[in-house]
Amino acid sequence: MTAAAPAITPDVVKAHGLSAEEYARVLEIMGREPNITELGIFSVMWSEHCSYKSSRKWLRRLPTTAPWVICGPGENAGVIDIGDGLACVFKMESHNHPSFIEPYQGAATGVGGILRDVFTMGARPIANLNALHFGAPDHPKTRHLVGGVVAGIGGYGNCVGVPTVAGSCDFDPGYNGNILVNAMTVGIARADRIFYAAASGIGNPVVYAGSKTGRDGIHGATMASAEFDDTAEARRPTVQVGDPFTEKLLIEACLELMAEDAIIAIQDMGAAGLTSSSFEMAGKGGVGVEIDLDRVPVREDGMTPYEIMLSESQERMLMVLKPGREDIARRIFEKWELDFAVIGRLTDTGRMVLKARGAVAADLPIAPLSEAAPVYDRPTTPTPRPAVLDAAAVPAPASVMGALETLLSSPDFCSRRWIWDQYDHMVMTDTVERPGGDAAVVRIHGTGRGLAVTTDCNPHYCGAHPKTGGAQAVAESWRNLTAVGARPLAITDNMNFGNPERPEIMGQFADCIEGIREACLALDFPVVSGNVSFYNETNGKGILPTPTIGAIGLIDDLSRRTSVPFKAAGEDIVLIGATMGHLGCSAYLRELHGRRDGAPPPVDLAAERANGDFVRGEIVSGAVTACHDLSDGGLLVAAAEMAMASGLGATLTPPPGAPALHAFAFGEDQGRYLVTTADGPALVSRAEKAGIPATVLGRTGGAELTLKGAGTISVVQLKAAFEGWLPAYMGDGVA
Amino acid sequence: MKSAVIVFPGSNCDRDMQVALARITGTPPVMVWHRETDLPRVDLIAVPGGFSYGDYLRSGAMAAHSPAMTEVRKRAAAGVAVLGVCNGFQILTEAGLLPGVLMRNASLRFICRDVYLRVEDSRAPFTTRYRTGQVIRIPIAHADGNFFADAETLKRIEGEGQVAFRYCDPNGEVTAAANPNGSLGNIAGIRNRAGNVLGMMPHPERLADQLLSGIDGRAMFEGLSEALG
Amino acid sequence: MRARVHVTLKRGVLDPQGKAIGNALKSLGFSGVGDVRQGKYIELEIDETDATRARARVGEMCEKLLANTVIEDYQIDLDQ
Amino acid sequence: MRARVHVTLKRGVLDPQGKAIGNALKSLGFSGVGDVRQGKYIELEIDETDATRARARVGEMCEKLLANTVIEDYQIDLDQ
Ligand SMILES: Nc1ncnc2c1ncn2[C@@H]1O[C@H](COP(=O)(O)OP(=O)(O)O)[C@@H](O)[C@H]1O
Ligand SMILES: [Mg+2]
Repeated sequence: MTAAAPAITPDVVKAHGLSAEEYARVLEIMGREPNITELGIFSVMWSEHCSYKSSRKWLRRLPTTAPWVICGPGENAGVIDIGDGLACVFKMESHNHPSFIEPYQGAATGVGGILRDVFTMGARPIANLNALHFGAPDHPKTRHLVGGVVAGIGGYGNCVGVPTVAGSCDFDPGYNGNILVNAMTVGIARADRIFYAAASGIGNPVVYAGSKTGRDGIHGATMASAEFDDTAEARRPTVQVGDPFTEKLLIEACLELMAEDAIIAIQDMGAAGLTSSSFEMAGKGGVGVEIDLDRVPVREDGMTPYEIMLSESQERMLMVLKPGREDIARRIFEKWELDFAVIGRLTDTGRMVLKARGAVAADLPIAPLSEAAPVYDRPTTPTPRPAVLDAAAVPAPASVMGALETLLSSPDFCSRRWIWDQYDHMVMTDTVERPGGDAAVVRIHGTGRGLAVTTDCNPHYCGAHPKTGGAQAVAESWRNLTAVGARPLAITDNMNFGNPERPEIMGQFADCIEGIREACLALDFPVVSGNVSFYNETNGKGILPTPTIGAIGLIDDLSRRTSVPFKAAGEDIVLIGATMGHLGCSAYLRELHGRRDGAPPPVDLAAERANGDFVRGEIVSGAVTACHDLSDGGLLVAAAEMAMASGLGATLTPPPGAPALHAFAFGEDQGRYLVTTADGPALVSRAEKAGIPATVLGRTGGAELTLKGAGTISVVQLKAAFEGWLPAYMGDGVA
Repeated sequence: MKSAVIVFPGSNCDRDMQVALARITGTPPVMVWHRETDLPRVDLIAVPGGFSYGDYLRSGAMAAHSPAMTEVRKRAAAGVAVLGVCNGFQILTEAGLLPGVLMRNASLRFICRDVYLRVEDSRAPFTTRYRTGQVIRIPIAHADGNFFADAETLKRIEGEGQVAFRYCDPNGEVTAAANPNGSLGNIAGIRNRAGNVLGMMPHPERLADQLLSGIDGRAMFEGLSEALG
Repeated sequence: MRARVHVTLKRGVLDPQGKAIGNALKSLGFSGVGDVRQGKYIELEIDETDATRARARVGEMCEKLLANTVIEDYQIDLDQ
Repeated sequence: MRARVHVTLKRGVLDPQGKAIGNALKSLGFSGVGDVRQGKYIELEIDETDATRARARVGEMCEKLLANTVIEDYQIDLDQ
């Protein structure tokens, strides 16, 4: 340590985000006062971000196993078996706070981080997704944030050459002070070549590769765990700059090295950089580690051990190699023009010993630090139960078709083309279904099979009734996969919430988890990875609870799938699932009446499963030509989307016994699909045999969308409304 | 037909080009790392898309100086066919193999979407399988595709029939609305004077597979295969 | 009057472009090249004759648009 | 010594970035902004003490890499 090392005063402890009790535990573990480097290490390791101290108790409730799960939560990403000796590796992660402070770099480095989680495990990334929640469109910051975040996601993903194929985006004043940027990466690896983080082999070399370490983002992990207030601006320098070019080289170099028999353990340096990566590797392997900080490649002179250990410089990897394999590794990294250094070795001491300039800069016990990490059983208060809205009590619009046009030109329902136009969604030439459908479909390279991918969450439902909202998010993602003909396999979740120290927030969290759990169990849809982002709160006001679900499904034969557009005129349109006309928490209520009240639609998981299994069967058998699931916006919005995607109209007639016209058109009952088929009555009779509600609603054809009793509107006019809002809102020129 | 694909640090359409060439011409291309100075004897050299060197400084600028490009220049001078797609086009202009430059898109945004192109002629070796005036649909994916040349150069390019493709609407009309990036004369692709070097911003290799919603790019590789044996 | 604005990355912020340029110069055979940093240079005409006011206005433009003050610094020079 | 290089678009070459900045400034409410041009600013350290030789070397870097002389001009300043 340098002579100027700061004394460990209570203020210094507090500035490191450690409570008095937590610090007492530090003293106990150390048996002495820690120095500043050691304190910094405790601080990041025990931050909410790294320790999951508020969420761990609840996350344990999630179902994480299935015969096809190769690796559930606990590693860098989840791994599932997709047959033919291949595995799909995927995870989602938030970069909310950095993206609010610096939208371009915050979002870009979010993409970079999640890509590393996936290729660290030996997978080649094949698709990126993102789930975005912005503040109200008329909030002064929103336009700038949308422009920057989208450009940042594109800027990074496009450069590394991984297609960004799907995502979600919505706007609500609840996110004015805390936008959400959740990024997901999907990769493919050989099922027998998955790489894990657990270090082993006393004496084995510990190797650093990638970019040099600079003073960026020091304390990013604690920033991500601290609530915002108006001094957030002062924390600005903690934002990092991404270097997607280096990431691309790192992907290629790591995959090349992984093909050699050289790596024992590998871990990317994400939040809390060298600290968390080295602790994780040593901790999981039950070994000690000694690192010579003088050997760490640094970008600037005079970096202290504290800075080196806490730096969040991007595009870095830590590995434990088999003895004698250093030269092969070095050759590969040098070919790719990346830094490479042997910085330490594994020991049998169970301790982490850091050396700098010949002296010991830090000496900490590994297991006690991880095992004694605080776990909180925070108090929870349940969300008050919303009253169920009687559809009859919700006013009808002046014109149902006018209301449809209003909905389609609203911020939450308009086309997202402006966004995905900025993402290279075709590179790798395996994108079979591009953005814009229920789920994107990416071919498994060199085969006739494909993965379907989607992200979903309706925060309005979650806010009104967190348990229903959590279940609905899972069910909707399952439905979106089903709608393209995929067999849903597993999910990753990204839990975005406010301050967990507030019982109402913790109540939302616990209930959302419960809903997710029930849906996962009912749908055989385990959680294999995830991420928790708390403290999405400004001046005491939390965001809507937002448990984003990222889901993966498998299509065994790409010639047997469906998509949203109507395929031909004169086909029957069949509605699958029961329609009650549920308008609580609906888009109709929000966009046309400015109301956000009522209970969300109930989620009947048994019906969800039965309906979905039936629809998938019909798709795979070839009976279905187009399919779209019904979600927010309801039936008429879904029909309009099918029409707009094809340029072909349709005529629909509400069946006998249908609810009031506006409730029939815009009700958000779950578990429903619209499908087209050559022979509607035959499909309906098969459904009846299976006990599935189904009705022929009408026929495709013409250039207008007609709902009997409500009127007619041209598809061209709908499309103009649909495509217009976002480009007009974003304007031209510099974002 | 034998072909080679040059790979730079940051190339990311190299595999796509490899797959298209292998599948359509029947012979897998040789993948050549940018540091190599010994190019295999081939009939076609493809310079693929991507972000060579991150597109830092200027798109294509750093790759244009790589050892492999020195060889490509020699081969081009000797008449070997050279195809540059997207970043490859940018590299060929930076390397002086094609005139003009590709500046930042007028919208300043990255754009990924299908566009329509009017094929300006059906000369060998690149466009023999297209008809002059044919309208094809091919995707673009770039931030720097805004073709620019000074007035004199542009006159020469136009005068000598070096324009290979122009952005157009689905009916083949070359309009401002159909110009995605601000390119002069809606130019999407050009040849050198001799006709053996072609650069284009759109990606023919991306729509050359029945499963990917279009195969208008396929004819380029079939044509090359036919013209170059 | 004409304002000339330099926008540069703050010290300590990673400059991927500068780094790549430095490497490229090296591989082109230029030896002895140390740190390379890349920034933006913006020239603009403004209809303002008073230097103090001009500086204030351009400063506001920098804060609002031209520079990303989270990671960048800016410097304004005025030509009469 | 440190070299400071300005790379700017030649007169007559359309500058989409400059134009977009001009438009954005207008839409932000800045009036009276005339022509806006954007260029690059590159700082590099070189181990050279003689100004003439330094200028020659940096000039060569500009010709070879830093500028595309089809559309760009460059200007070199040296700090001791
Ligand atoms: N909400 C969640 N549900 C399930 N697993 C989770 C959740 N949050 C985190 N995990 C798991 O906990 C582990 C640690 O997460 P994290 O620290 O975000 O990973 P990383 O260090 O790779 O960024 C991961 O395996 C992750 O999948
Ligand atoms: Mg859907």
